[in-house]
Amino acid sequence: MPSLLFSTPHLAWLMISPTHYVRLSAVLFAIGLMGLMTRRNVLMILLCIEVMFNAANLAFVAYARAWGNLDGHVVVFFIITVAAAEVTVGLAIAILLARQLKTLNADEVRLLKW
Amino acid sequence: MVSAVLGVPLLVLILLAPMAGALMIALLPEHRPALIRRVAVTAASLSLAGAVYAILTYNTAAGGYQHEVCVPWIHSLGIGFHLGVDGISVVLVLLHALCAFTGVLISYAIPQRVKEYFIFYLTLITGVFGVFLSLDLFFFYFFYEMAVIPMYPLIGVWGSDVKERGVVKFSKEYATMKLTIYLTLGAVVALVGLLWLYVSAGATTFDLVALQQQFAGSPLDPGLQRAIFPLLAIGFGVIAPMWPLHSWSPIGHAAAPSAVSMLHAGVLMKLGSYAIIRLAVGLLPAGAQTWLPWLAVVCVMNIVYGGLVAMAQRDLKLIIGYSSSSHMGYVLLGIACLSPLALNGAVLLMFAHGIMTALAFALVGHLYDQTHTRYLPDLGGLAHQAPFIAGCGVIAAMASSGLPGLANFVAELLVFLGGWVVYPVQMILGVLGVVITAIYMLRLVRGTFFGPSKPVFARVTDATTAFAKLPYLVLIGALLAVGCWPGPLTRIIASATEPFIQQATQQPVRAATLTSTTQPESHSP
Amino acid sequence: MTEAVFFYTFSGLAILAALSVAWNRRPIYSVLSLLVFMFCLAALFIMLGAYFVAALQVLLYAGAVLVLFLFVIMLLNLEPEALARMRLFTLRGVGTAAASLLLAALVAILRRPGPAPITPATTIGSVESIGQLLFTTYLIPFELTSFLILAAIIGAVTLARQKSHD
Amino acid sequence: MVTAWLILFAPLAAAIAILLVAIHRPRLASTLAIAGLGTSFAATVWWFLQALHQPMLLPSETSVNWISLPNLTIPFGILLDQLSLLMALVVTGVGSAIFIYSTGYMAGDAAYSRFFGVLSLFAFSMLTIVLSTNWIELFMGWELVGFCSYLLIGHWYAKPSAADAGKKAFMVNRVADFGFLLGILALWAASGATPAERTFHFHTLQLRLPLLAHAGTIAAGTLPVIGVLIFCGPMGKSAQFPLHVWLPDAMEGPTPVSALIHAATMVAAGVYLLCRAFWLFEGVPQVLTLIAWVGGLTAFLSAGLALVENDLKRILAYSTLSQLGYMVMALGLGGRVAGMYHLTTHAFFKALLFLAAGSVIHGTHEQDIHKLGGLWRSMRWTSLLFLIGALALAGFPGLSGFFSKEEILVLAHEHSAPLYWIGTLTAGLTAFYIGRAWCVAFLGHPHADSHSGHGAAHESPPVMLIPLALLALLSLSAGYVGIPRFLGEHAEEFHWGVAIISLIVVGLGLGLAWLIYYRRAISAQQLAHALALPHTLLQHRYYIDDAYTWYVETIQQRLIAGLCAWIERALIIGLFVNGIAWLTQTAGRVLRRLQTGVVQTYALVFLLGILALLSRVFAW
Repeated sequence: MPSLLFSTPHLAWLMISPTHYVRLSAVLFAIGLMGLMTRRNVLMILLCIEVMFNAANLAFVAYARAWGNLDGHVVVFFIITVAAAEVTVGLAIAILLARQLKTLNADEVRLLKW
Repeated sequence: MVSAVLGVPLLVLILLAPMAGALMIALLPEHRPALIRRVAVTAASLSLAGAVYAILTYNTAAGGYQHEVCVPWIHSLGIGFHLGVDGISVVLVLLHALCAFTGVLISYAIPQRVKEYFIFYLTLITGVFGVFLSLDLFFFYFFYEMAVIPMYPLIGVWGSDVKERGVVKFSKEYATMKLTIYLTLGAVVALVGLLWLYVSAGATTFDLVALQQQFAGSPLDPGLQRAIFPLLAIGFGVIAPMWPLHSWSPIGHAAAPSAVSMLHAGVLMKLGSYAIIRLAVGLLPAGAQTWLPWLAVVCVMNIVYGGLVAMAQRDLKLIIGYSSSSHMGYVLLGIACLSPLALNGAVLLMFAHGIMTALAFALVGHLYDQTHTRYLPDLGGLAHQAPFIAGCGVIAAMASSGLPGLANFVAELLVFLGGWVVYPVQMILGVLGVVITAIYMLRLVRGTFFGPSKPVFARVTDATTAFAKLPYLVLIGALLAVGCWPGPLTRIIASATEPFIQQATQQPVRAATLTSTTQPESHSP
Repeated sequence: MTEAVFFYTFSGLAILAALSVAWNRRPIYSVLSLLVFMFCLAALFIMLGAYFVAALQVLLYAGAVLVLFLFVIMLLNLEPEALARMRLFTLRGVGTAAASLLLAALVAILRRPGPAPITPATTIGSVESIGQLLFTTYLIPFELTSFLILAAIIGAVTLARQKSHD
Repeated sequence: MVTAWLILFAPLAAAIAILLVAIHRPRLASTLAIAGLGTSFAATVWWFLQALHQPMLLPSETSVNWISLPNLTIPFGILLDQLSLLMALVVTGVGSAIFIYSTGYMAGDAAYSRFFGVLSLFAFSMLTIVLSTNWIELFMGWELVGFCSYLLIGHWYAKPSAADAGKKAFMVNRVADFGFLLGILALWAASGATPAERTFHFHTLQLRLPLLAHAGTIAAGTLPVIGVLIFCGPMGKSAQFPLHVWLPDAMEGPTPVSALIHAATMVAAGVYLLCRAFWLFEGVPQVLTLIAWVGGLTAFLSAGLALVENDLKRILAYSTLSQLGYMVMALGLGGRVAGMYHLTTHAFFKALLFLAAGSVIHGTHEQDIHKLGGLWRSMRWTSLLFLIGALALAGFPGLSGFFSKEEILVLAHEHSAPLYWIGTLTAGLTAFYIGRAWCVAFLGHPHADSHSGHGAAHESPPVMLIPLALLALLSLSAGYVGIPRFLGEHAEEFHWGVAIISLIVVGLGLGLAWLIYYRRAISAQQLAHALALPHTLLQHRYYIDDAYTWYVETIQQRLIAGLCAWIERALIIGLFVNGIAWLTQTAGRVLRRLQTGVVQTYALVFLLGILALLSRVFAW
């Protein structure tokens, strides 16, 4: 797998650089995204979003490391804040859905249709 | 020459008095309609006084833009708050001030939501003043939109449906949607043209005077002018209203409350023709020379077709609405001739038609308030109950059909004289349009005022008090004054149109030969 | 060499956990997988010198957010998810394909030489240095986040409140 | 020159004063109106006497600039020459008499003040035509008299027929003025090469046009076209065939209006215009021929219509048409003096006839001649005065009408045989129909049916009779005061042959009328039966009104206007505007399918968007 994905020179994969972290974050992000696209349960969708948030965080921190400043960390701080807010509201909506529509299935929730 | 009243420059006073009135009304309590009306009248009178002062002090010998006010605003884009009047706009400012003043008086009949009504109405008034006064493209457009948008609530809330035998033909919601969509679309098309113009001129200034000077020295590429001109002409032509983009206007007039129809047909439509004169023809002379013959053809459609459709109408306001679109054809025709006389006529006709149509809508409004119908076959014999209104109605009809002694005659005559050599065929059809006008106007007067008294209308009352008569008398006075003694007004207009046409008909000259004498006028039929 | 071992361990674990989050049919398992995932990431953050972030990660995510998820899942007493029906199969397929495509694109982009030399520098994500940054350069955004959270609280309360007026 | 301005503006001042202060004070209104026109009359007389003493005083012109622009100057002024002075004298003189008469006739009318106000305005407008120095000024007066006529015909607007008649009069004149205005514009355009050179001024044009035509600046066909177009104006105003239809209907107005406007002055304005612009027509003989024939036909055809008419005022209206035809024919034959002469005498005797008819109507409230009868007994003065007018109209020797008509017939005799015979025949018809009217209405016995109506027939008050008497005096004497000589041109010689033939014809006409309608020696019914075809034709007024009604209602209103309204409704609003709206809505209906409501769809679209952006930004 790695040799297919990564074209660094031989043995370079043992020298861990921020690039590795960034690539890892890409993979994690894609996994979260696939989950987001395929899952039907609203809670699962929210969980997948969390995965994607964290993947992004990883990339930020890796780049902060690479460029030697702390701005990336601060951004992660903000992302975590946003994620917390998002989860709070998202879960509240999920509860509301379960209570009013008796379902958490995203396919059945079509209030935005037309 | 900047004249100021109590430190406020004259034009700023004219422009902002209605706005200040609107703001004051916004702060007044809703349950004091009398006070609200008084504030509105005061604001409109201030503007009127300013406009009268501006036209009285306009120096025809000097010409050009006078009473200028210029405050730079956004330097990087070249936008500035630049006001000024020349012989064309000073006349239109007076027209608007008259219509606004009388319109506010007529608005006394508005029964509900007085506060909101006057806020919108005064905003509309400010917008129209702004267009006539602005010498900066940005503000020109800004005020143009400001004049269009208040129409939407004014018609939608305070308007009335167009009915025939009690059946709704067009609802007021339909009318106001149509009007707003049309005018906004037109404005957007014009905006594209304006921005294109701005960019091709080097994107340094929105200032009209600066642009004019720049183009006088180095005109835009004629090909480019030919491309931009239709955008401006059609975009602003929508509000003029140019055939076949006119269909919003009669319905809009018909559905609007009468004071709004007065401003709408009286002044708002002139924004279009004014913008075509000032921007399209003024800045793009080469484009104008290519496209104006086509405009002349369209105008004739306006005149004859509009008149014929008016003949077939049965709703009083629709008749006047179509007649307005017919008469605006003369204005556009006067512009299309590109001759000083015809342009004089066009500007004077904007004035005359504005006053006349404001008068007509005020009268119809009075009748509608009293009889609750505008359907011609239902009406009749109203001269018995309302002789004053009937008298005014006859005068309005006569003004519309170009009776000498009233301003419209002079204006139409000037258009015919100026255009006779340029577009004889169009002029013949134009004169035919006068005959058509007489047909439907006489029919309207006959059907509304004459004939035996109808018992249904026994309770109809005339305008009896001096205050109720005031708006009609002001408008008729203006029509008569200009119609009997057109000399001063035409001289003021001519002080602007003569140099204007000279510049517009000049062939694009190279910089090297710029110093040579001005070329003779050339008419291209 | 140690770094490589740790990196591959934690990254492998993180990928597995992420996959488990995304494809586990039982929500409760997913949440627990996410917990693993969070800790792996925290470890990676420490390896990158982002101690403060790592602490936040454990405290906020593992401590607060996941607990919230657990609460909700238990509150709603969820059934395992049924298999996707055919009707939205296309959507799922296209979604997966598009996500893979995105991955491919990201990888392809990352293969290109980066915009700046990625050389490990010695920045330590200490609380003090981040605090410095937060209360100087990012003061206004930082303050604004409080509004965001306030809004989220109000929103959550409003949404989830039982309707009392009926 | 103040006096000259006084002629013009005294009536206008009166009109304004009535509008401002006297609209609710009838006595004051009529006083003001009479004072205004009286002042005007006095000023005219003053000028007339001056001119008689010092012929060099004429022509005299004064003007101010009404419009003055760099490229256009339109003056507003007063031109006094023999022609305008004579016409002004007729207008103010006859007008004054009619104003005084109206105080009696209109007494008690609800809109008494308005009547006098409009009448004053009319006098001003008419004098504007008469005294104008240029085409635009003339056109303004021309339109204004039409407007006043509209208001006065519709004075009793509650009557639908009156309101319709006013509308019709205005409309027909508008149609005619369409041509007239085009003619004026074309003439202006032909009068110079650049806008600044062009002019409306009569005198300048008179001098310049022949030069321009000679130099070839004006294209060969232009002047005849201009001539025909300008002749459209008189055709409408002087009600020549086929635009005559409005004049009989105009009799719906109060009788003084019929007398002043629709007999003596306004309808004569067309003839006056032809005289005023005679220099224009002189140069285009083909147009003159057209004018002569139009006049001749009008004279003959309307005399025919008068034969079968039963309404007293309408008989007089057809008679007016016929006499106007004479005048126009005279002008067409080149007889400027003859035309003006007849215009003057006609103004006198026709005003007299109308006012006498008005007196009858005032006394009996009836205007159908068959319901009248025996008025000779109850209204002795009126009958006598009517008789004088009738004889003058018929061309009875020694009365004014005789002289002026002879002039025209002599002229026709010299220039065109067919027109001469038409004219002579018309003279016979004239004598017959006026004889018929007089015999039926004034002789015989009061009609049985209408006892209630005019059982109380009474003579009119002196305030009405005195103006009548004055007019009668003028009708008797106008042939002897040398009007042609005042006009300063050569008049036609008296021609014994023509005179004798016309006397015979007139005698025959009067005699027949006497026989048929007084002695009843010949039955009118049998005569009508025998001449069934012409009789039907006449009774239907040659079907011209029907044709116009059909045209206006079917072609103009229903077909043309209806078609345009349909295009507006179906094509412009329906197809074009609502079509675009429909297109927009349909697009919306189709595109909203994209909104599935499934969150993940949106996420997918979002994702695809990102991919597209990436592919654009990092194009491999």
